[in-house]
Amino acid sequence: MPWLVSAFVLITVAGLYGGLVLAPTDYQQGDSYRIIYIHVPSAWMSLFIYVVMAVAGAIGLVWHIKLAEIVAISSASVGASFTFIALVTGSLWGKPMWGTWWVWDARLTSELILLFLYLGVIGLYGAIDDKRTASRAVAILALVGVVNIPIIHYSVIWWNTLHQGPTVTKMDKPSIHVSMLIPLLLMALSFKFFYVIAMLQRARVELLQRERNAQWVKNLISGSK
Amino acid sequence: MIPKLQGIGLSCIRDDRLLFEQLAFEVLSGQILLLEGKNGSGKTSLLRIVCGFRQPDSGEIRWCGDAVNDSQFYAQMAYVGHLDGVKRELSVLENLKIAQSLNATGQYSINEALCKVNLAGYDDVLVQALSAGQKRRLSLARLLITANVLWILDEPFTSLDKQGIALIETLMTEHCANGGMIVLTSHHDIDLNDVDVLRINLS
Amino acid sequence: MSSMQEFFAMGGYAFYVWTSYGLTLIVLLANIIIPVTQRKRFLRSLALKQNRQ
Amino acid sequence: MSLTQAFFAIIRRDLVLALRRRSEIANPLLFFVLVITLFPLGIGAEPRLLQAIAPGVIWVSALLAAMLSLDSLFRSDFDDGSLEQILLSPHPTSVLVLGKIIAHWLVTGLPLLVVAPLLAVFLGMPNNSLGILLLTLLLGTPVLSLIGAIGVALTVGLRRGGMILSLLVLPLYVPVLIFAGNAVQMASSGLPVDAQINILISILLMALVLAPLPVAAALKMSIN
Repeated sequence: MPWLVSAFVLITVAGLYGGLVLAPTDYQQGDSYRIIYIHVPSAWMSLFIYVVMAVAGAIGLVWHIKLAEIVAISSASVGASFTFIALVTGSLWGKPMWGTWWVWDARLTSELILLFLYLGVIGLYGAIDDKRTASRAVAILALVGVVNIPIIHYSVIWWNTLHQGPTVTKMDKPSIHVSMLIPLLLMALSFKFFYVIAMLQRARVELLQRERNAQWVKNLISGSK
Repeated sequence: MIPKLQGIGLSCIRDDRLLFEQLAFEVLSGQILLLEGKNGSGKTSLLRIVCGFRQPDSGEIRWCGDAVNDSQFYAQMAYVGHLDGVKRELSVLENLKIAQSLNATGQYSINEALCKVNLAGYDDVLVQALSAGQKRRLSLARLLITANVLWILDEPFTSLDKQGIALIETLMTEHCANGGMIVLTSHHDIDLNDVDVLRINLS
Repeated sequence: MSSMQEFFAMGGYAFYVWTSYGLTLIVLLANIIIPVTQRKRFLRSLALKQNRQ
Repeated sequence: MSLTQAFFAIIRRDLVLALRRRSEIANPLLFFVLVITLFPLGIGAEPRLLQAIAPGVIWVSALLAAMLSLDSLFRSDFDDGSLEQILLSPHPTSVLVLGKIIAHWLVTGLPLLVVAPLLAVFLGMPNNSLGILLLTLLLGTPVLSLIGAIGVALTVGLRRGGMILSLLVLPLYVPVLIFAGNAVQMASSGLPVDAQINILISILLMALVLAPLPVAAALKMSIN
């Protein structure tokens, strides 16, 4: 764990320094483009975590592995957070670029729907009292979601090009300079580390709540007194 | 293949409470397994584990020596639970026909089964017009019209009068004599001649 | 000093850039703090329960 | 008995039940009509405006009507124990469940097609787009039932399943809404819509094949 945290801190500092200080100012967007270093990695993470959640859910569903169930549900809130960050930063970036807080841009719209999917997972888990049953429900839902996400994504892009034309795709730069790309990749890596750390924190709570009657929990309590 | 139902190392945790642990049983053809215990002791949970509705927290159920395989196991078992599993808006006959089409055909026809549970002549009556006891008997008639070796009964005697209870006891004796087996829960102690009754007390 | 100011001004986009980074920081911190406090609180309530028994 | 017999027995059973209950058919239909009548009242009866939003309005209302009707799909079977009996059948649950979904669509989805022309007239849609509207409804509403079934199957055991159901199901309805709504819009301006229709057909086929599996798994989970 300390190892993980220090790696995370190191990479994040490097990524932020590279992104905020070293990378040159964009000639079109000025410094506002620096939001990219959190917006884009968050958007990547939001999808990545959903896939991890579905895979972990499937493993839990098929082999009844408790750890996989816990990883699946612990990922949900972290994934939802990244989705939320991608949305908000997208909007904050959009304001100076488009002059309005919200544009029905393909990526933002997909992120919004993805956020709903995450909220559905979290809501469903919360609504079912028996946590083992709830994990199965979440796994089924995540699998259904993961099959649907490409379809949803595709349909949104299709809809977007139809209604707005290609002018709004400012966010997807055709080519990106290396000095801008490296911090971006560093930040993506940093977010992955963060995901693992945060997910493990949540997983510890989940595990504790599920196994509250197990001997190891009792030992832990007696030990802490 | 000799039908055999086994539970191996079963445990069940419900709402944070350990209901049973390392429970094992074996039921053979012609035997009855009676689950006893006070309310909330896990009788119904155990039945639902046997049905495959619930995953045990450890252990497994075996049918004929193998881990339960749904379609093969379900073709040989029938379940009557707390809920009657009959539709109120359908007639007695319609309900039984559905049951028949969902399962393999049993040794009795619908008419014979209705006679056996004292519901002869009720074919066209809607279920919502039946009394609780009649509904119970209707759901038991389902056991007779479908092919099954194993009966799983959750409190089969509730809402039945003395006659109804005697009726079920006869049906159970007959079923065991024909090589069937039964797992049931009951508050009411069963007293059957010539049937080997195993007991598990869960409290 | 002026380079520092320039850095924080973000070419006139300070509000958007720093709000983005700030919000991200808050959300990410919450993802660590909430489970940690939850865990502590849960352990405390379990300990209380155990003492009562 | 054979699987086909069981499959049709389930469909027949659910149709008979729906006929005896009736309100199950009428409610979503009334809702559909009502919501659409509210739009001109809310935004004004300017014909050009109505015409422009008609495809979207009809499709969004169809989505909501489909969602509203979902609860009846498994509710009564869950409450009276029939669902347990269906799950205990030696036949594959996914096939039996598909039968239930088809019956449900016949009862709640198909009637939408019957009233849609009337509503298209209300909203002043051009005649040439009516055929496409019906076609999209014919292809799209079964998808709504199929995807919705997953949501209900997950929530049927919950006391307050309604809110969460919409959260689970509506995002998954997005592709149908986009392609169907757009097809109708294009058709009203006289443009070809083959692409949208083909996509809708493939979505329908995919949903028919894939959706029953998670529904069966979810029902098994809900029953416990």
